[in-house]
Amino acid sequence: MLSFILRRILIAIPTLILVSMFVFALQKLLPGDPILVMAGEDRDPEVIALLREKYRMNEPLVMQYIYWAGDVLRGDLGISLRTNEPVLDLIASKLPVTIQLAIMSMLFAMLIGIPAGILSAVRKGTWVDWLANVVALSGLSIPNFWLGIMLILLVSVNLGWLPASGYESPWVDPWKSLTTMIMPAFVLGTALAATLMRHTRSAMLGVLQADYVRTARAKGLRARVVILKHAFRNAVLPVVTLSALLFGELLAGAVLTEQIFTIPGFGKLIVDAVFNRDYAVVQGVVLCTAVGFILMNLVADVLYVILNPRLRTAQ
Amino acid sequence: MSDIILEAVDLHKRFTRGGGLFAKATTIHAVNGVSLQVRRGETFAIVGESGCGKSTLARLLLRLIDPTEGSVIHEGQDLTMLGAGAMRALRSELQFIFQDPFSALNPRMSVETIIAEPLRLHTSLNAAERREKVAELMARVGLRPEMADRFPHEFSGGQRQRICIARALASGPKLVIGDEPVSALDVSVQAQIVNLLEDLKQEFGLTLVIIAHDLAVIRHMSDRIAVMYLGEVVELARTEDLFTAPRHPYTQALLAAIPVPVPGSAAGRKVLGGDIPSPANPPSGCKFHTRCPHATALCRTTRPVLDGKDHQVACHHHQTLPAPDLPLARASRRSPAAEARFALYRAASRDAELQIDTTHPNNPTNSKETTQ
Amino acid sequence: MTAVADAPVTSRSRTWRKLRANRSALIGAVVVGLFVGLALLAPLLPIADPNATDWGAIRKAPSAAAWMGTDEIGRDILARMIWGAQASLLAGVVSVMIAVAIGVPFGLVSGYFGGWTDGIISRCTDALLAMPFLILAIALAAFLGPSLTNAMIAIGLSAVPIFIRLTRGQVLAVKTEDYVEGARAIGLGHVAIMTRYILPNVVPPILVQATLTIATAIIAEASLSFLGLGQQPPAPSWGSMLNTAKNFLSQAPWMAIWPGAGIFLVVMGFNLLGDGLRDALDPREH
Amino acid sequence: ADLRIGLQEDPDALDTDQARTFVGRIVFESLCDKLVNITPGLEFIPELATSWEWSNEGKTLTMKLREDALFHDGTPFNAEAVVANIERSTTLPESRRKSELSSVETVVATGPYEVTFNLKNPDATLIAQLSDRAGMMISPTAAAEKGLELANSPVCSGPYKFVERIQQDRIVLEKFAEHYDAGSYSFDRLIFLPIPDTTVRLANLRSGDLDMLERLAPSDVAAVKADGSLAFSAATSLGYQGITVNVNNGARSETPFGKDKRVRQALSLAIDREVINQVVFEGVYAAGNQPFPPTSPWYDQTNPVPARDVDAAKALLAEAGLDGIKVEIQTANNPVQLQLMQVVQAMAAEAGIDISIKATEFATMLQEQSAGNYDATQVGWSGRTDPDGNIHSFMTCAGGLNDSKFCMEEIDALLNKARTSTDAAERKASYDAANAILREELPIIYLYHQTWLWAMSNKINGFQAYPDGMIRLSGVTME
Amino acid sequence: MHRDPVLDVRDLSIRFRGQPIDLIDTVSFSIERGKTLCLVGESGCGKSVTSLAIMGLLPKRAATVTQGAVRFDGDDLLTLPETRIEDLRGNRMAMIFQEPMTSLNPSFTVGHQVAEAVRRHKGCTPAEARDRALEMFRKVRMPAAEKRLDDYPHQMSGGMRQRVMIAMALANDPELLIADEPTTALDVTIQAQILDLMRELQDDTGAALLMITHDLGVVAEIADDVAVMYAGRIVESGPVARIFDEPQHPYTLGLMGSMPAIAGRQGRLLTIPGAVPLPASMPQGCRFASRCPFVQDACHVARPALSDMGGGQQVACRRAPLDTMVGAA
Ligand SMILES: Nc1ncnc2c1ncn2[C@@H]1O[C@H](COP(=O)(O)OP(=O)(O)OP(=O)(O)O)[C@@H](O)[C@H]1O
Ligand SMILES: Nc1ncnc2c1ncn2[C@@H]1O[C@H](COP(=O)(O)OP(=O)(O)OP(=O)(O)O)[C@@H](O)[C@H]1O
Ligand SMILES: [Mg+2]
Ligand SMILES: [Mg+2]
Repeated sequence: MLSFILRRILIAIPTLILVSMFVFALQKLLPGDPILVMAGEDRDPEVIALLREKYRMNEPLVMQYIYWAGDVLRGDLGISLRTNEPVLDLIASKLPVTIQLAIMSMLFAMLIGIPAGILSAVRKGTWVDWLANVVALSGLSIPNFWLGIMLILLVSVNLGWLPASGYESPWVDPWKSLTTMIMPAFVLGTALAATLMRHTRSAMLGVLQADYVRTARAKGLRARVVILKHAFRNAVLPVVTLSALLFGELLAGAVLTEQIFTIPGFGKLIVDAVFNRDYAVVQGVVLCTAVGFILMNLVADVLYVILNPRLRTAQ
Repeated sequence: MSDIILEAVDLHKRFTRGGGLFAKATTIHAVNGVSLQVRRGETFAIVGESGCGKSTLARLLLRLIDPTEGSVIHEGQDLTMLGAGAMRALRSELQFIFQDPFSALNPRMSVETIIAEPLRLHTSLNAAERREKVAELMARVGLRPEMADRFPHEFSGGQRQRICIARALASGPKLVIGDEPVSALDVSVQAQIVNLLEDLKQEFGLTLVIIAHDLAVIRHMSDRIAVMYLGEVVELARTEDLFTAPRHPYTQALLAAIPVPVPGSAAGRKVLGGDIPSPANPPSGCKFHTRCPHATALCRTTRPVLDGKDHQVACHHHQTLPAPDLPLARASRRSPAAEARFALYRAASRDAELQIDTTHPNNPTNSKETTQ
Repeated sequence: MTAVADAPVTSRSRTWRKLRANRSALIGAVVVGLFVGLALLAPLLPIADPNATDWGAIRKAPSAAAWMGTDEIGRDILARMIWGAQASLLAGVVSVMIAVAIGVPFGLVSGYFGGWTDGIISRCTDALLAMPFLILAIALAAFLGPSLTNAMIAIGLSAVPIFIRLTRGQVLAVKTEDYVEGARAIGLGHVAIMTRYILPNVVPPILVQATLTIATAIIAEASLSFLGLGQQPPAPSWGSMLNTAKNFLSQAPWMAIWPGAGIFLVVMGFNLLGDGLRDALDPREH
Repeated sequence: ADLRIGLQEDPDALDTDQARTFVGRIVFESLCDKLVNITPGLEFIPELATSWEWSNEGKTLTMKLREDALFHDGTPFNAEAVVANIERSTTLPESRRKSELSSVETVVATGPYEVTFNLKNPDATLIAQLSDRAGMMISPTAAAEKGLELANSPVCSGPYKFVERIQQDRIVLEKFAEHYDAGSYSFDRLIFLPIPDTTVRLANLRSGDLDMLERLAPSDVAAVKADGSLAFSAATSLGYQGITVNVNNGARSETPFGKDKRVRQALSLAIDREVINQVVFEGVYAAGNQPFPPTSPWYDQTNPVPARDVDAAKALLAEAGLDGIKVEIQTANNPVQLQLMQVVQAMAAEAGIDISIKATEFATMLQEQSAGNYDATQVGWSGRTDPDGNIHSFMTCAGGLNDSKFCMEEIDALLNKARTSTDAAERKASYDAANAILREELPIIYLYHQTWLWAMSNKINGFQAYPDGMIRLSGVTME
Repeated sequence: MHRDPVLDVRDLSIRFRGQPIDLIDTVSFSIERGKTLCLVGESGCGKSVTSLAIMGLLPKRAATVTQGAVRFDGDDLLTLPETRIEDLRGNRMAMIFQEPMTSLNPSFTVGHQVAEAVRRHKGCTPAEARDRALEMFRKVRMPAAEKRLDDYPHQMSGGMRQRVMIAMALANDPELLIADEPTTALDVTIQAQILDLMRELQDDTGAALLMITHDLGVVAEIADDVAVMYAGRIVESGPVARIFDEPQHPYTLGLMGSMPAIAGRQGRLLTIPGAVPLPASMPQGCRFASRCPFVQDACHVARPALSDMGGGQQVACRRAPLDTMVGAA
C-alpha cells in the first residue's frame, strides 16, 4: 500500500509541473498589464518601470517561469501583487474556509444524495424513483448563483433567518460560523447531491441485479438486510470514490457561490486575482488547489483499495 | 510442398499483469515451450482446461500477438520475422474464428460490410462483384443473402457464428483456426455449426485448428489432438489413440471426468482431486505433479519433455503407468430403441438440413446468451 | 438475459423505442425541442425588438403589453428571453462540439496506442482536470476577450479533458473486444481499425456525455456572462440578463426569475434527455 | 460598540504610500490622521497641522503641528516624523505618491513641531494633496522597521489602530485610546467588510449584519428611504464619468470620430444626460458636462448641461460629410456601466451614430487605453479636492493620464497657470477658459457625476456626507 | 412404496410483463425425499425461471404467476406471505446457482456468508454459527477449511466457491435443494468433483434435489427422474433410464442426437432445424411444431396432451410412440 501511494505521488509530480506551466502560460496570455493596474490611478511612469523590474516582467517568459519555479521549490510562492501579502499566508488563511465549506457541502450532498439514490434504485420505476430523479436533476439544473441569490432574497432579506453573507471561523464563534455557512453549503450541496444520487442509484441498480444479492435473498435474509448490507456494501464503493473526487473539486473553491455569499475562500480569491492580474496569487492558489485535487484523487484510489477486499488482499 | 502447413517451434509467451498501481506485477507464463506441427488438410485440436493457454497459443500461431520466444513457421516462412506489410498480405491465407460470436462482430457494421471486409482488403473485386461474392458466401454458410444489410445483433448466436465463418472464408484461406467456435452455442445449434465446419472443410480443402474444452466435440471433429496443461502440451496423439489409450495421467483424468450420457456409467470412477494451480505461480518440475496420483520426487523437480513420435507424451512415468479405467470405454452404444428413432429422425429431417435457420430468419432466440 | 433475444428490430429503432418509452426523456426532448424551436424562429415570431429601449417603461412588471415585464432600460423581456435562448443554446451546443472535436481524437489515439503517447496525453489531461473548470474557462475567456464566441471556445476547451478521458476509457474497453482483434486478423491497419471499428462503438457514451455536458456548458456560459465574460450588450443572453437583474432583485424580481427559469428548464431538459439516452443506449437495461 | 461597515471592494495594500484604491482611503480615514482635513464644503481645515502659511511667492509652505499626537506604536508625532513621511513618499521606489508631491524640493523640520516645505515651483494643489494619502502620517519607526511589509500591519496615528486583516473578508480596527481626539470617536471597533454585490450588501444591512454601507446602488435608494429602520445619506462626488475619445493616440485615432470635433459634438448633442440620470441612476446622480460637478465652486455655472438636440447632431454629422458613423466604445464590464452605455447607444443611434459596445475587463481596458488601442472608452475619475487633479494630467500634452493624447498649447498654458496661482479667482478664470475650449474639442465627453450614497441603520447619528466619499466617524454615535 | 413428495409443482404458468403468452406453461412435476429430478432443456427454455418461481425469487414487477401451485411439504408457496417464505428460504429449501464466480458477495468473507445463513434461521450466536460454517466447510471437503473461513471469494477458485455455495445451501439441512446448472461454469475435472460431492451429500442428508442442467452427461450421472423442457413446457418426463433408452419426443431425440458422442464418432450429427420461436410467434399448438421433422397439420392446432408411455414415462406428442405412428406411415 505504501509503495502504491509513493508511486502515485511520483506520478503526480509531472502533472503538477504541467499544471504550473499551463497556469503560467495562460495568465501570461491574459491581456491587460498587471503593472498598470498596480500603478494606481495616477500611473506614475517611474513606479511602473520599477514594478516591472521588481516583478521581472521584462524577462522572457521562460526565465520568469524558472525564477518562479525555483522560488516554489524553496517554499516561496511569492507575494500578492495587490496587497503585498505573502501568497503562502493568503493560502493559509483561506484554506480553513474552503475546507469548512467543502465539508459542509459534502455533508449536505451525502445526507441527501445517498439515501435518495438507494431509495430510487430499490423503488425503480415507481413514483419514488421519479420524484428522486426530478429533485436530483433540479439540483443539477439550477445554476448555483441563481439559487444563491434567490435564497439570500428569501431566507435573509424576507425572512431574516440567516445572515446573507460573510464568514466566521468556527473556532471563534461556532454558531455564527454554522449559520453563515449553511446557505452556501446547501447551494453547493444540492448540485453534488444530484451527482451522488445518480451514481448511488446506478451503482445500486447494478448491484441489485448481481447474483450475490439473489444469493442473499435465497438465504432468506430480510429485504432490508439484503439492501443495506449486501447490496449497499458493494454499491458504496463507487460512491465513496466519487465523494472523494467531488471533495477534491470543492477544494478549488466554488467560484460563483463564494462570490455571491462573499465567502473568503479559494474560489473568490482566484477569481479576484485573475481579474486583478495578481499573477503570484493565481499561480500559487491554482497550484495549491491542483495539489488538493490530486491528493483527493489519491485518497479516492486508496479508499477504493481499502474498501475493496479484492484489492486489499491482493498482495 | 511440405506436408506441414504450420509449425510452432518452442513457443513461449509471458504476460506481465497488474503491476503499476495496485500490486506487484505478476508474470504469467501463458504458453511455455510449445512445439507442434499442423499437417495440411487435417483437423488439429487443442484441448485443456480454462486458462491453460489455448487461446494464447492460437493467437501466437496467427501472430495476432508476438511470442516472447520461439517461432511459427508457415509454409517454410518464419512468421515472427515477417514485416507488418507482408504479414497483412499473408492474413488472407490464415483466418481466425472467435469463441464468442457476440463480441466477434462489430455491432456497427452490416453483415455485408463485415463479410466484404477481407474481400476489400485482399482482392481486387469491385463493389458489385463483392456483393455477389458476399451473397454466395452467405448462402454457403446457410444464411439468406437478403439479410446482408442487417446488423449483427439481429441474428442469433448460431447465425452470428455463421457470419464469422463466412468472413473467415471470404479471403480464400488455407488454414482456419477456431478458438472454441462452438462452446458458446447451445447443443442443437452447436451441432449445426459442427456439421457446417465439416462440410466447408471438405469443400474448400481447409486445414482446421480447433480449440475446445468439450472433449466430445473434439472427438467428433478432429484427426489429431494436443492436450495442454498450464501452458504446456502434455500429450499429442491421433484422436482414436488418445481416447482409447491416453498415456499422460492428466489426459487420463480428463477423460475419466467426462460425464457420459449413459445412466450408471459413472459409478466407481476416480475423480481427480485438487485445483488447477494459478498460472501466475505454477508448480516446479512437472506442472501436473500437484494433482498427479503417480507423482514422484523426480516429477517435483524435473520438467518432462514431450517425447515420442506419433503419440507424444510429456511424462516421466508414462511407460510404467497402469492402464486407466475409463467410464467412456464402458459407455455402450445407444439402446436399439433409441437408435431406431434416431434413424427415423434423421430420415425425416434430411430434406430440411440445408435450409436450417431460414424458417425463422429473425429469431435469434436459440442463442446461448453470454450473461456477464 | 439481454434484450437482444427478443427484439427483432434494428438498434437504432430499438434505441428510439426505448427513448420514447422513457417518459422523462420524452419530457426532456420536448423541453429542449421547444426552446430550440423558439430560438430558431425568433426572427419570425411576433415579438418586440429585443433591443428596443423605452425610457418610459423601465422595469415594468409583467403585463398585457409586456408579458414578462421590461428590463432596466425598458426592453421587452419576453423578446430578450427568446433571443437569449439562441445564445444559451448556441453556447451549449457549439462549445460541446468544440470539446468533442478535440477531445475524441486525442482520447482515441491515447487509448488505442497506449505507451508513451498515452502517457503524455494522459498527464496533460490530468493537469487540465486538476485545474478548476470555471477558473480555466474564466482565464480563457479573459484571454480571448469577452464575447459569446470566445466564451464558447473557452468552455469548449475547458471541457476537452472530460472527453479525452471518457473516450480513452471507452477505447480501452472496446479495444479488447474480439472484433477489434478480428479486424487485425483480417489484416486491417491502425487507422481503419480506429475509425471503423473503435470509433463507432465509443460513440454512444460520448453522445450521452455530450448531452449532459451541453447542460453544464449552458450553465457555464451563464456563469461567464454573469461575470461579464459572455454575450456582449445589447445582444441578450440569459446569463447576462441575470447579471443585470441581480442589481434589481427586490425592485424587479421578474428580471431574474425568467432567465433563471429559462436556464433551469433548458438544462433540465438536456439532463433528462441525456439520462434517457443513457438508458436507451445502455444494452444492460431493459 | 462595534461598527460594521460594508465596502464595495476589498482594499489593496494598507500602506499609504503604496495604496492606490479609492476604497482603501475609506479605511485610512479612520486609521491614519492627515496633516490637513476638509469640510463638506471643501475648505481645508487643520488636522495634524494646526496652521500653515505660504511664503516666498508660493514656493515655501510652513506648517505648525499638533503636539499631542501619537502613533499607534507609541512613537511621538513631531516635525521629524513629518519629514520622514514626506521623504518616504517621495523616495520609496514603490511609492505611488511621487507625482502628488512632485513639486516638493525639500522638507525640513524647522522646529520640533514645525515643518517647512520648499517647492520647486509654486503649487496650489499641495494643500489638497496633504489632505489626502500624501498627507497621511505613518509611524517612522514602523516604516523603517517593516519596509514594504508595513502594508500588512500599518501603523498610523489615527483614531483607530490596526488589528487584523483577512483578505476579501474583513479589516478590523480598534479604538486608539491615546488619540488626541479620542473623545469624539464612540465606537470600540470598526469592522470593514468588503461585499462587492450591492444587493447582498444591502441585504446584510437589512438583516443587521452591517451597520452601514457605502456606495448604495441608486436603484436601491427608494427602498432604503421607505425602510423606517434605515437612514440614508448622499453627497455629490468630486469626480466625473465620461467618454474619453482617442483623438491622437496612434493609428486608431485616424477616424472621423477622432479627427473631426464635429462628430464628437454630434455624439455629445445626441445624448440626453438628464434621461441617463433618470433611467440609469434614478435621478440620484448629477448630469455633467465639465470635469467638475455642479456642486463644485469650480463649476462654470454659465455653461450648464446642454439639452439634447438630435437634429443639431445630425446636422453636424452632415456638415462633416458623414451619413452616419460607426464607433466602438469600450467600457468596464460591470452591469451599471453596461446599462449606461446601452442607453447611450440607443440615443446615439437616433442621430445616426452606430455605437458598438466592447465590454472589457478593467485590467485590459487600462492597457488598451494607454496603448491607444481604442476608438473611445467609457471611463471615469474618482475626483480630487483640488480642481487641478481633475483636469491637468488628462488634458495637458504630457499629462500622465492623457490617454486620448489630446494636445493643445493653449490648454497647457491655461492649466499650468491655474496650477501655480494661489489666487482662487484667477484660477477659476483659467479653468473656465480651458473648459470653454474643451467643450468644443471634446477629447472627453463628460456625462455625469456620481453621488456617494450611504445607507445605515437609523440608530446611527451624526453621520455627515462628504463629497470625497470618505466616512469620517468623528462625532458619529450609535444608540 | 409411495411417499409424499417434498415438492409438488402443479400446472405452474408464468408470464412476463408485456408478453402475449405464458412463458412457463402449465408445468408440473414433483420430487420425493432423497430423489433427484433433472430438468433439461436448451438455454432460455425456462428452467431458471421455474426454479426461481419455486424459491419465490422471481422479479415481482416483471413476472407474474398466472396459475398453478407450488406445494412444499403441503404448503402452497405461491400463497404464503413474503415473510413466511423468507423463513423457509435458505432454511428448509435452498438453492445453488450457476455462476460460482458472481454468486458470492465479494465484500464479505465466505465464512461470514455461510454463518449468516445459519444465524438467520437458527438464531444462534456468531460463534456457534461460525462453528457450523466450519463444520460445513469440512463436509464439502474444503481444503484447509479453518483458514478458508476468512477468505474473500476472490481468493478462491471457481470450484471452491461452488463448494462454499453448497456449504451455505446445506448449512440448515434443507429438505429441498435446487441446483441451477451448478457445474456448467466449471472445468471438467472440477465439475466431476462437485457432482460427486453433491451426490454424496444428498445421500447423507436425504434432501430432495432439483437439478437443472443442459448436459445430458450430467443427467445420466445424477438423475433419478428427468423432465425435458422445451419453450416453457415439459415435453417428456420419466425415470432416467427410460428417457435415455426409450426417448419418445422428437425434441428429446434432436437434443440427444445433436450431442457428439463421447464414445466415438457416429456419423454426422443430428440437428434440430431453425430456432425457438419468439413469444410473439409461438405456435398455437405444439410449441415444437415449427422445428419438428415429424410435424403434421394437427400439431399446429392443438396442444398435445401428456400421454403415459408406461414405466413412469410421459410424452407430450401427438405422434408418440414414434415407432408405431411414424414407422407405420
Ligand atoms: N493479454 C493478456 N494479458 C495478461 N494475461 C493474459 C492475457 N491473455 C491471457 N492471459 C493469461 O494467460 C493465461 C492463458 O490464457 P488463455 O486465454 O490462453 O487461456 P485459455 O486456455 O484460452 O482459457 P479459456 O478456456 O478460459 O479460454 C491465463 O491465465 C490468462 O489469464
Ligand atoms: N426479467 C425477465 N423479463 C423478461 N423475460 C425474461 C426475464 N427473465 C427471463 N426471461 C426470459 O425467460 C426465458 C427463460 O429464461 P431462463 O433463465 O429460465 O432460461 P434457462 O432455461 O434457465 O436458460 P439457461 O440455460 O441459459 O440458464 C428467456 O427467454 C428469457 O429471455
Ligand atoms: Mg480461450
Ligand atoms: Mg438458467
